[in-house]
Amino acid sequence: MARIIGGLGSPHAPSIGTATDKDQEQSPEWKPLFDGYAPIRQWLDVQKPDLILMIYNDHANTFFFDKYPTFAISVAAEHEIADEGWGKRPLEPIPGNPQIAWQLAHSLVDQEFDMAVCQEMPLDHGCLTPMSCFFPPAKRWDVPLIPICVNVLQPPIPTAMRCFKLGQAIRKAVEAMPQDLRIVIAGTGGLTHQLGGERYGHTNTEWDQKILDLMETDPLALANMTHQELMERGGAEGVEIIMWLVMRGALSPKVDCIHRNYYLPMVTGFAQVIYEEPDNRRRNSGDAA
Amino acid sequence: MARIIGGLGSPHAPSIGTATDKDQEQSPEWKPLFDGYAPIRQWLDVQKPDLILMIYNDHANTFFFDKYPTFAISVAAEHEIADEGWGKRPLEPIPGNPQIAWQLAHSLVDQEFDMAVCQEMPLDHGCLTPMSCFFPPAKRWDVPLIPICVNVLQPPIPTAMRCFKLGQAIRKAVEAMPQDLRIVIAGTGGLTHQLGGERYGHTNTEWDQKILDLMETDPLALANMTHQELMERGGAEGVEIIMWLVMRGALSPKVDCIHRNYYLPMVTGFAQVIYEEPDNRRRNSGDAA
Amino acid sequence: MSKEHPWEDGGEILAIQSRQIDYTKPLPGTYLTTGIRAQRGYRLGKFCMTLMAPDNRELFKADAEKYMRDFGLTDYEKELVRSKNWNRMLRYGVNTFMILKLSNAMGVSQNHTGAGMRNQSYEDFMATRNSKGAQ
Amino acid sequence: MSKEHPWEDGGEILAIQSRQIDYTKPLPGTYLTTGIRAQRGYRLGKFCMTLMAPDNRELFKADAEKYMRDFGLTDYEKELVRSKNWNRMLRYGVNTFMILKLSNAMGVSQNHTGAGMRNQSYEDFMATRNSKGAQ
Ligand SMILES: [Fe+3]
Ligand SMILES: [Fe+3]
Repeated sequence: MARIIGGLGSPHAPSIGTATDKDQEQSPEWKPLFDGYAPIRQWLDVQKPDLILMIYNDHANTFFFDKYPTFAISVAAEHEIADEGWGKRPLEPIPGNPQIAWQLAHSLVDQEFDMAVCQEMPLDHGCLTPMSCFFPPAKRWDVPLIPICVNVLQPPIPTAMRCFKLGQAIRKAVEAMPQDLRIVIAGTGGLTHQLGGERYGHTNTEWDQKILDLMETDPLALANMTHQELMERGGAEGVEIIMWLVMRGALSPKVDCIHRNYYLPMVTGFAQVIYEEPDNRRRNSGDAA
Repeated sequence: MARIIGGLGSPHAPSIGTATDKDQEQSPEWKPLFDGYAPIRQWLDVQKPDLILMIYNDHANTFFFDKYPTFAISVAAEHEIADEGWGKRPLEPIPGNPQIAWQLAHSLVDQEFDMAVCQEMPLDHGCLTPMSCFFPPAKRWDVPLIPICVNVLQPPIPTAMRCFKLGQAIRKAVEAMPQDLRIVIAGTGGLTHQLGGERYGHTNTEWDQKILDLMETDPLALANMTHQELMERGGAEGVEIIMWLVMRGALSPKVDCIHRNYYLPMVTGFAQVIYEEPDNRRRNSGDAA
Repeated sequence: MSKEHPWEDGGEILAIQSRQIDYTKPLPGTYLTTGIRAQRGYRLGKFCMTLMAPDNRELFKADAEKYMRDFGLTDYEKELVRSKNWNRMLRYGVNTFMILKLSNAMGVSQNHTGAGMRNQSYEDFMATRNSKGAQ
Repeated sequence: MSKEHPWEDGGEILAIQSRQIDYTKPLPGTYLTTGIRAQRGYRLGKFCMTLMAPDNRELFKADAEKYMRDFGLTDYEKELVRSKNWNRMLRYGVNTFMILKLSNAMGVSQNHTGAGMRNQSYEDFMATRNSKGAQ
């Protein structure tokens, strides 16, 4: 049986990808962020998952408002690197897993999630930044990727609760798969930021810490918040944390938070987490039968 | 308050549009079909609705499988005529109603329907055939259109029940609108047909009549059927009747079927219906206060 | 069954579990494009889509071989197009509505395409219909 | 308030009812693009999207006026682009992420764009940040 072994949280700002590509991960300004990826890289190294489900948002690079989906899933065998207007990142295309992705798409649509199903999905920084942070050059691309894209760009965007339920539906779908797969799900984006209007650069560290507390121990409190509340506290783009709720919804009510990091250098509250499934911890420590 | 005054059912085969454009509506072969539109044209003439919600499917003319949505709604001010590969039909672009459409999109996404929201949606025969049948040349285009597109082309397609629930959500959305609007909703496509494989040309009149009975009096019986059952009886493309279920879901449990027509000339069971809302009948006959 | 092309005999089982469609019991004479079949047929389907543009149809009609080569079809795919064997295309993974764009560009009407899929002559197929005019 | 362009002062109320966002109480300094605002800004947003292609950026840099004319921007839209007044563009209905494509093509970095939106000099804006390097 396939199962989800844990969830990751990660920012996805394009500046982080640039720091990686320019070999600045250890510069004084970036070190506090990339130190937060060390435990994630190590955990992935030990866990060796078979697949990453990446919950991310496009920033009008793959989709435009002529036809903007609420939720989209890639069933592609390979994902091109998108050119966002400043040249492609020097990354190889990232392999997908069509067989699992088609199964997932069927299961989600059967469960009344109205996914756009994509046989081609070039990826922008929303997905590429976390991928290049999770997997340093020597590890690219050992683990295939299924990207799931969420509209956070232009209302109407899905409610926080709908995102949490999507996570629950993903877990159901995974647990019905006969294959013996160990899957990691990642939520990306946020935390606090706003990139448009006089309120550009709004930050809120207190709220960011509260998000991280609730995400771990009481995600339904977040899922019950309106976009208005989330945007008021966390900025217009801070609403991206609904993508973390998809990840959280796919995990057990009680998770082991084995890593949490926070850094706010410029305009965005960057946070990383590892939530391990209790079941996975038991198996690894030999407690399970 | 806005309200839905009734539902229409209509086939959407491209050959019907061609017959209209070639002035063959009264030819011996086509008359039995177009006679079925006479009561619809008359009803629309009398009712003078403010808006048509058209539930239709694209046939890979507006969307391709690179990014195929399960449900899409147009918020465009105007809809171009698509060129499907044999030249555009000689029709003017069809006006939309962006204000109502954006409101509808917000309400549907709030109600957990994951719509793709489209600011440009060229229309193919799935929508154009019923539009040109509902509105003869002198009436084009008096009534604006909001097209809602359903994937019936490539699985995973939405369940029949999901489509019925979409109709219910549309009704809720409409009834929450403060504007005084009288809205007609139309389901299109079907009935029995299959256009691919050795089973090309499969027809099933008995099943078509049963669909029409159930659609009127027991739509949940249809909504509970699997795609497999629908395709087995009605052919692979016969699954299009899930779009009629969206229309039916938007109406009252009990409707007045004031028109029903059936004709099977070649490969598709063509059916037309008018389901009037009981409330609307009462108002018009002067029974209502 | 062709070992090299296991989909050719039409008995391919798609590895998808669904509450809606039992992919282990495919409807006879019916080839739903999804899963591995949709993946396999994607390039050829995209090729068919290009034939919606009038200029492309002219190029295709003028020199089909060059047009197919320029698009980058595989030899197998080129052969499929040449064969006008619509059912083989469906089994390969080309969606019905892509095939109708291709057959249109090849000058074959929908019901001729359908008769071919049924392995019938056009006349024999039309004899099974209620009305020959309303097509 | 400009009568001709009622959105200019930023107090525009979008006629949308939603459980999620109270459009009658817009967040200060925040312009969500949806409804009539998204409709109004659509053409200019599409224009910004063309600037993702390197060739188009070169054309735009070489002769912005010609590029805007060829695309078919209105006089008002051309003036908006020339003004580099990002907040006015947001109010008009251009989504933040479209604006970042335009400002990039105009050689303005994200944080310079942001400082402009805040009506601050770049230096004043940077002085409010924790780390100047990680941008
Ligand atoms: Fe983002
Ligand atoms: Fe159809």
